[in-house]
Amino acid sequence: MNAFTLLLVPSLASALLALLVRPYRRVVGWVNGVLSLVAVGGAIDLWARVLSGEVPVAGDLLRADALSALLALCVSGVAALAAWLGPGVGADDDYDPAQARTFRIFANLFAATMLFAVTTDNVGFMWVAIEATTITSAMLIPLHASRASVEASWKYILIGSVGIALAFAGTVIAYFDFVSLAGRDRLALNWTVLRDAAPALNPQVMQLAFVFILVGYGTKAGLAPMHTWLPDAHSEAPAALSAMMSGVLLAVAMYAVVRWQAVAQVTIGPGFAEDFIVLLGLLSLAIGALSLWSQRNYKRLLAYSSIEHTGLICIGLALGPLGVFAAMLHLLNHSVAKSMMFLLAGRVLHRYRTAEIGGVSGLLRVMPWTGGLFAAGMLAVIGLPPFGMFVSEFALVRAGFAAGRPVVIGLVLALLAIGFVGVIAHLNRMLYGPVPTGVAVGEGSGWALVPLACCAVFLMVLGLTVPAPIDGLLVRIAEIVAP
Amino acid sequence: MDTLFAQLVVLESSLALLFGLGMLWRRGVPAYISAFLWQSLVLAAVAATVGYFGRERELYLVAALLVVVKALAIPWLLRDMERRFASERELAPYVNTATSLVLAGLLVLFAYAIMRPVVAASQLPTRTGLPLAMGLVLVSLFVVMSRKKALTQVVGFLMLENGIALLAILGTYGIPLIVELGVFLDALMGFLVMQIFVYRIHETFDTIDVDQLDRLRH
Amino acid sequence: MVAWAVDAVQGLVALVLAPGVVGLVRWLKARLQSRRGAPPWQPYRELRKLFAKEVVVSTNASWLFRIAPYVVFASTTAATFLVPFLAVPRPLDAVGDLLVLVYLLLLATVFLALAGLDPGSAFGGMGSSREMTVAALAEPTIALAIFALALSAGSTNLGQIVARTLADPATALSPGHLLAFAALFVVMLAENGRLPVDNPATHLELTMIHEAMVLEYSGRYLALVEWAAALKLLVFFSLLGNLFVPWGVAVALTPGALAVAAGSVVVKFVLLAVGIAVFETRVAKLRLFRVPELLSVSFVLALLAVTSSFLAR
Amino acid sequence: MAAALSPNLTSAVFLVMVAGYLLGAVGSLAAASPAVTRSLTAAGALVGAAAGLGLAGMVLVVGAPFAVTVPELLSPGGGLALRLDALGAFFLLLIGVGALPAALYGVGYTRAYAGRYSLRWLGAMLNLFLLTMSLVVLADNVLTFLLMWEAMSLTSYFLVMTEHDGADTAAAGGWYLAMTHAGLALILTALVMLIPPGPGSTFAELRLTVATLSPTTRSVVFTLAVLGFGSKAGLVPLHVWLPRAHPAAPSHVSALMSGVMVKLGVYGVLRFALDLLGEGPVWWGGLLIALGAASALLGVLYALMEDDLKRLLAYSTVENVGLVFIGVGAGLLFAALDHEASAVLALAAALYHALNHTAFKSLLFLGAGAVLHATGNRNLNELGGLIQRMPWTAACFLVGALAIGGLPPLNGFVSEWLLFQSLLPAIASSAPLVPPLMTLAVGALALTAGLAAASFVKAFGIGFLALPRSAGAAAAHEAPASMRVAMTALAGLCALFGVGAVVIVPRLAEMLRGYDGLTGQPAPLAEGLSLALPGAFGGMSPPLVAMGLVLAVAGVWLAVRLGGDRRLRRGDTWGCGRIGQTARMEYTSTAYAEPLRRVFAELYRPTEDLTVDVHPESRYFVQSIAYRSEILPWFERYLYTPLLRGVDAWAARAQAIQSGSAHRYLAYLVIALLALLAITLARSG
Repeated sequence: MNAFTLLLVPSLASALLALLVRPYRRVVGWVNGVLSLVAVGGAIDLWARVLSGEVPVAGDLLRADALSALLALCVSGVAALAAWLGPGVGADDDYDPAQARTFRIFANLFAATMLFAVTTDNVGFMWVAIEATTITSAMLIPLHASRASVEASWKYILIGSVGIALAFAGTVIAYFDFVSLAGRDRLALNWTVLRDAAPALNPQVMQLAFVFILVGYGTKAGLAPMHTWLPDAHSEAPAALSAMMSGVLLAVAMYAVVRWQAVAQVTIGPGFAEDFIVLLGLLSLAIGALSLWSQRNYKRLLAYSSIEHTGLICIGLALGPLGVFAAMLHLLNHSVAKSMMFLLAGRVLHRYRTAEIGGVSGLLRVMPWTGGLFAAGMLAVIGLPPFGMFVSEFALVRAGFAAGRPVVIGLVLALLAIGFVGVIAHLNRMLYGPVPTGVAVGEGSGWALVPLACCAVFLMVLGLTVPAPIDGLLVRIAEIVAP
Repeated sequence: MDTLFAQLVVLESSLALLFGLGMLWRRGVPAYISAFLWQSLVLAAVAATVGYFGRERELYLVAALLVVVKALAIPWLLRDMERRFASERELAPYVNTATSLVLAGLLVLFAYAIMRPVVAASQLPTRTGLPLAMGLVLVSLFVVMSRKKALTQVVGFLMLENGIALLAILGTYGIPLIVELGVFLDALMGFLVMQIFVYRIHETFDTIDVDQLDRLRH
Repeated sequence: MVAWAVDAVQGLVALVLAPGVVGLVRWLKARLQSRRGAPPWQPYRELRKLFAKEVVVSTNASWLFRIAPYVVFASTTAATFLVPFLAVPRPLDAVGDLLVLVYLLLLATVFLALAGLDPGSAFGGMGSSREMTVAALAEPTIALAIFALALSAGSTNLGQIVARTLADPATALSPGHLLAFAALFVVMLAENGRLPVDNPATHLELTMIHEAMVLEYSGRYLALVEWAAALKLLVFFSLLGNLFVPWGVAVALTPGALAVAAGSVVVKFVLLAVGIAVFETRVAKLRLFRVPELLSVSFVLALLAVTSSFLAR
Repeated sequence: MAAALSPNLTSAVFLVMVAGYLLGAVGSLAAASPAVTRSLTAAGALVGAAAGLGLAGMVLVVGAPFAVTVPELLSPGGGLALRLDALGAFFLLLIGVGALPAALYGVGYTRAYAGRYSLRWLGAMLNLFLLTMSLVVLADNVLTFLLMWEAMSLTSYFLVMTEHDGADTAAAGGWYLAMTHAGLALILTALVMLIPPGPGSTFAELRLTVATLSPTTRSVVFTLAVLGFGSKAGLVPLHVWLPRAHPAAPSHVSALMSGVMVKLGVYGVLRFALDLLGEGPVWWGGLLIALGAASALLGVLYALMEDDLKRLLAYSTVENVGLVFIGVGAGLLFAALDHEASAVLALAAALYHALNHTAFKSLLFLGAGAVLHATGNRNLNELGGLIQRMPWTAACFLVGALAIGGLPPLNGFVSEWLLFQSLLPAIASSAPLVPPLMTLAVGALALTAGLAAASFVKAFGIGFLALPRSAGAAAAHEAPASMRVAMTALAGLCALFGVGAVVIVPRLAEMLRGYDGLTGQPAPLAEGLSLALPGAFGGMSPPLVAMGLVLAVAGVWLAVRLGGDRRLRRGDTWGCGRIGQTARMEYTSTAYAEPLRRVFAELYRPTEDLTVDVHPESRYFVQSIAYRSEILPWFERYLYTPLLRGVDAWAARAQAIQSGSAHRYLAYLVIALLALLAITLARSG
């Protein structure tokens, strides 16, 4: 019963359960929810162990340091949200039992692969797990068979697979670098081994490897210009899935980039990796922010906002230890805020039947609580004070100046301002204004809002202070990534 | 001894690259499938050669897997799909054949340039094949990018995986077995999912021309 | 204690003298236009008549219309008390300086403008709008003229300016002073509704500025407003007279010096009245939208006055 | 005495303030009926504001120290650090002066909101707005300041959006939040540039690092701060949001925003110029004076042309902020030229005008709110005759109008007099280029004063006097008690601040001691009842002037009452013999401003269209005349529209990337890979 069983087993079990047990749909739904909470418990236990200084290891396959603990918590948390608020649980959502069963199977597999990716020590298996996430999530995008969702899923699987293949090429080249130095070794692909051998590795080869890895995992993280699959996939997928994808899949891909950055920084020395990371980060921030400006579909608006914030996190990684602290805090904030927003967008879509911003007005009057949380989430996403993003953006700007990159920070602030103005104009139109005809007023299934309200409160807490356990975790991550 | 081993490996790698270039030249889908089949066989041969000369027992297992999965199973599935959509000949690709072959040549040259430090750092006899492997990777990227039909894009993607496998075998005499198996399983699963999607595209759009898939804009 | 007494007397004398000065100007203009004209003390008769007449107030007007004359008269009187007629330095200097004086006159103008609007007649609105336009455009000229004087005198206190100019007469002829005098002369014409800007004797409602605002007043209210207008003219006369040509103003509070001062003040007022009368008979009324050009000329004069005074330092 | 007031007393008052506001916010959210909500909102705000005033008084009058740090909160920024120094205390006082009447006023004003808008949300946001404003002046480290600053903007955005079904409220809200966020980006950069490499970022540490910074960096920081805080204060050209946002908010919120929030922009600039950045070059003062003069002049010129009462008041806020910045600029200029006494005078004049503006602008906005509450209309062309129907509101509005017009004996006159006097020694200074700049500044100041008087004669005259021009105005009724009490209190304050200048101004000068090299021997600014200025440039005694005026009016009234005739008869207004005076014969506000529109035609570039439709039978009988005149919005057309169009172009280009073709997407990926590989190749050489 090592630290990882509580984390990995529940999602696999519920996937299996959903696969085998076709009748008793409601019971399976409840068991699925409970198991997802067990996974969250496992993540918290892992977190507590890491905080107490221990580095839990299971054979030479699984290893969890601070970075893994943070990601594990994010993934399991969002997976639990998706389990409780996804298709097949609410009475009136528009998914038939078969679709709900498919969702439950693949969503749990999706969560399992992500958890495995962040807790494995072997970079090879990390690649296999992330490739598996592509496969499992691709199956769910066309849950509602429509021309748009098929198109979105095809582009997702094609671009995702091509991108991830390049990452494997990078992994192979890095492994070659190790082999040509210390000969073949069974544990060569373990991250700890690679990191210890890093100073002696050949810098030019590692540069080549890191380029492939950055482009590969960058595609999965939605960094520009490899981001093109993201808006289509997130706007066509079911709300719960896009919450998981936008919230944590991008974070897991960034986790892979961070792992390799830690190795590459030591081998190649400062400057090389940071410059490329800042370049791609700025590009994604620019494309994300500018696309928010005249966007007409609110789910795509949230998708582009994910691209923008992933770009921000990416820039943070290149700004030294302070930057990594800010980036990881921003990653945590973004996961919580974006998954909450997509789930709320799902409710709005269910009520208004249209994803067009023009079609939604008087949201505060139609669904006061959902509207209020939607507004709070939107304000959190654009970095307004009571919420955590403001503090992490401040820390990022401060790290930027400390790392001596004022021009980059100037660009970042300008682009964030553009994104801010874009979102505000749309938010105004959605929240206020007359109630459109044929839209029922009233909250509907209210209990689903409780977890989302908890997310909003968590964001507000992160806005006012960074609690000691999270602060401790983030400081440890900064030590790992940028010693 | 090593010179024979090195020459044999370079011969087989260049054969694999030639089959990749063959895809750019031919127009019909059956030709694509047969090119992929032969390429997988050559790749299995490379694995066996390195296994024999480099005394790596595991590579024999890899070679066997390559033959069974990539030379037999996948081409059979591909032919089955091809029969289903026989009516759709591959339309003129985005780039006409002459320019795409010139571009492929340039990509191989570029591969040589970027692999120079890798070849320098490697002491293995198979190091001369590495640029060819990278060339195959870049060419297959170009193929995926420029084909119009979903089916041909899938074959291009499979060719990309072959290129990377070749790179792995030449560079490191094969990555640790467990990981190799995981990669193989992923490749297979990926192909199956793509296959499902091709069928679904055919159902909803009743064509597999990816150009029709452009409704999701800005 | 004597100083306070002299100040009070000064103020009261000015109060009494004001209608006479206006009567003198009208009489001189009549003579220049070869008319017999009413005698200079005619305004006193008008005031006595008006104080005895019954007041007719418009039905639309509110309480503001009825207290406005008192405020206008009071603020103009306060301004008069600040101006040094006979002796310098004066205890009232500590109470207010040249800026305060200007603002008191602006207070009177504002209340008059509001009273013009209250009855709701088109003429009152027109007069009030034009009066406020002229007053607003005259402000910068007054401020810069005051600053020109203050720079050479080292303070905006009226008493100090007169004393300093008395101390070294050379400054009186300095370019700063002369330009400031010219600027203030134009402002006087604008503020008091004299000819080039506004015709005090006109009966055509559409051409009036000052008269249009007081069209609705009658009886004792009209008396107060007319008297206040006369006082305002006197204040400007004394500004032009004593600040720029201070000779004769008593420095010591001896009866002899005061007598000389009184004499010199009367002479200055007569001279200024003649100057105004001659100027008004020679010049025709400007079209309303040429008045801002006149005021911008005076602004440039004041600007040059200030620049010459700080260049000369 | 300072030692007697131990720190925990000030902390206690601070806690009462925070508790008051928070309970007000929570109470109004939780309250059941609208009436309870309104009273709880007011109660919370009143307690909080009173405690704020108390705290400010303790720090200002007695100099009791107040500083508290909560390390757990806002840990990335070094904890929540609060400290109240003299400068902060003055602005806290200012917040109290603005908040008390506004809170009381809100009780009566928001009764009409019961059905249409959410009273709970309005009450909560009002209390949080006041709390965050108070904490902005208390903040003592970078993150606390930025957090409270942006929270203030957010809460005020929600207040602006209260009447969300208003025609242009959404646009106003959008403009407002966009501009303040842009301002925040500038302030964030300015502050972060001063943060030392170490972990802490309190203002004390910032002051230490400033010594190590090069003059150019300090100038860059200063310019960023002026632009950032200038956008909140409404300095031209960053003022465009102010005439949109303030009128859209409920009137007591507009009073708070115009009267108080705008001053925090001034506080920000002062915190940088006086406290953080230390001694600066001459051009810093020059820049502020230039911006101030431009804002003053353009603000009043646009106020003149406004027919909407609240927009007129908003533009006049831009003007008065310009006046304050002229004073601040003059202060900085003198500090750079080492004329200590003049520097203190100019800064004291600026702060005094800021305080006065809070009093009379809040009064005017509350008055406008009462008019809107009674007639449902803000357009001056449809008001009139309110002095008979709303005598109390009219009287208070008149006091406010006279004060803002700078007329004796009220506070506006005294602060304008002080501003003139503080600019005078500059003209006499020997530094190059300063005298001509100052002369133009004095010219601009004087023209602004004149035009302000004209615009408020128009506002009061057309708005309140003569006959009502619409049914709404005719049916007007006096404002409820709470609104009247608030307005009367503010009117009293206007008179009190005017007469009390003799006490207030020296206290302000005393308070500025110790900032940025102003530590010289303090020259007393007041002797006995009159303000005596250093270098004896001029003297004036506000109490005596006021007393003189009152005595004169009473004396004249008595004299006429005793001597002359007392008969009075009502009759028709003279209309050249035409019987039956109607409201349509009165001057409208557009007509009133027409002469000045013609005079400043170069700036306004008015476009006039006159449509006369004639009686069908004969050409000579006119049925109706419609006259519309538009003035050219310079800033919107030549500064903001091109900016927005530029961003639109870039946004279109960014969206062209998502063209829908899978092949192009793959091409982007491959090109990115090849590009990065090429760069690696080039760099490794």
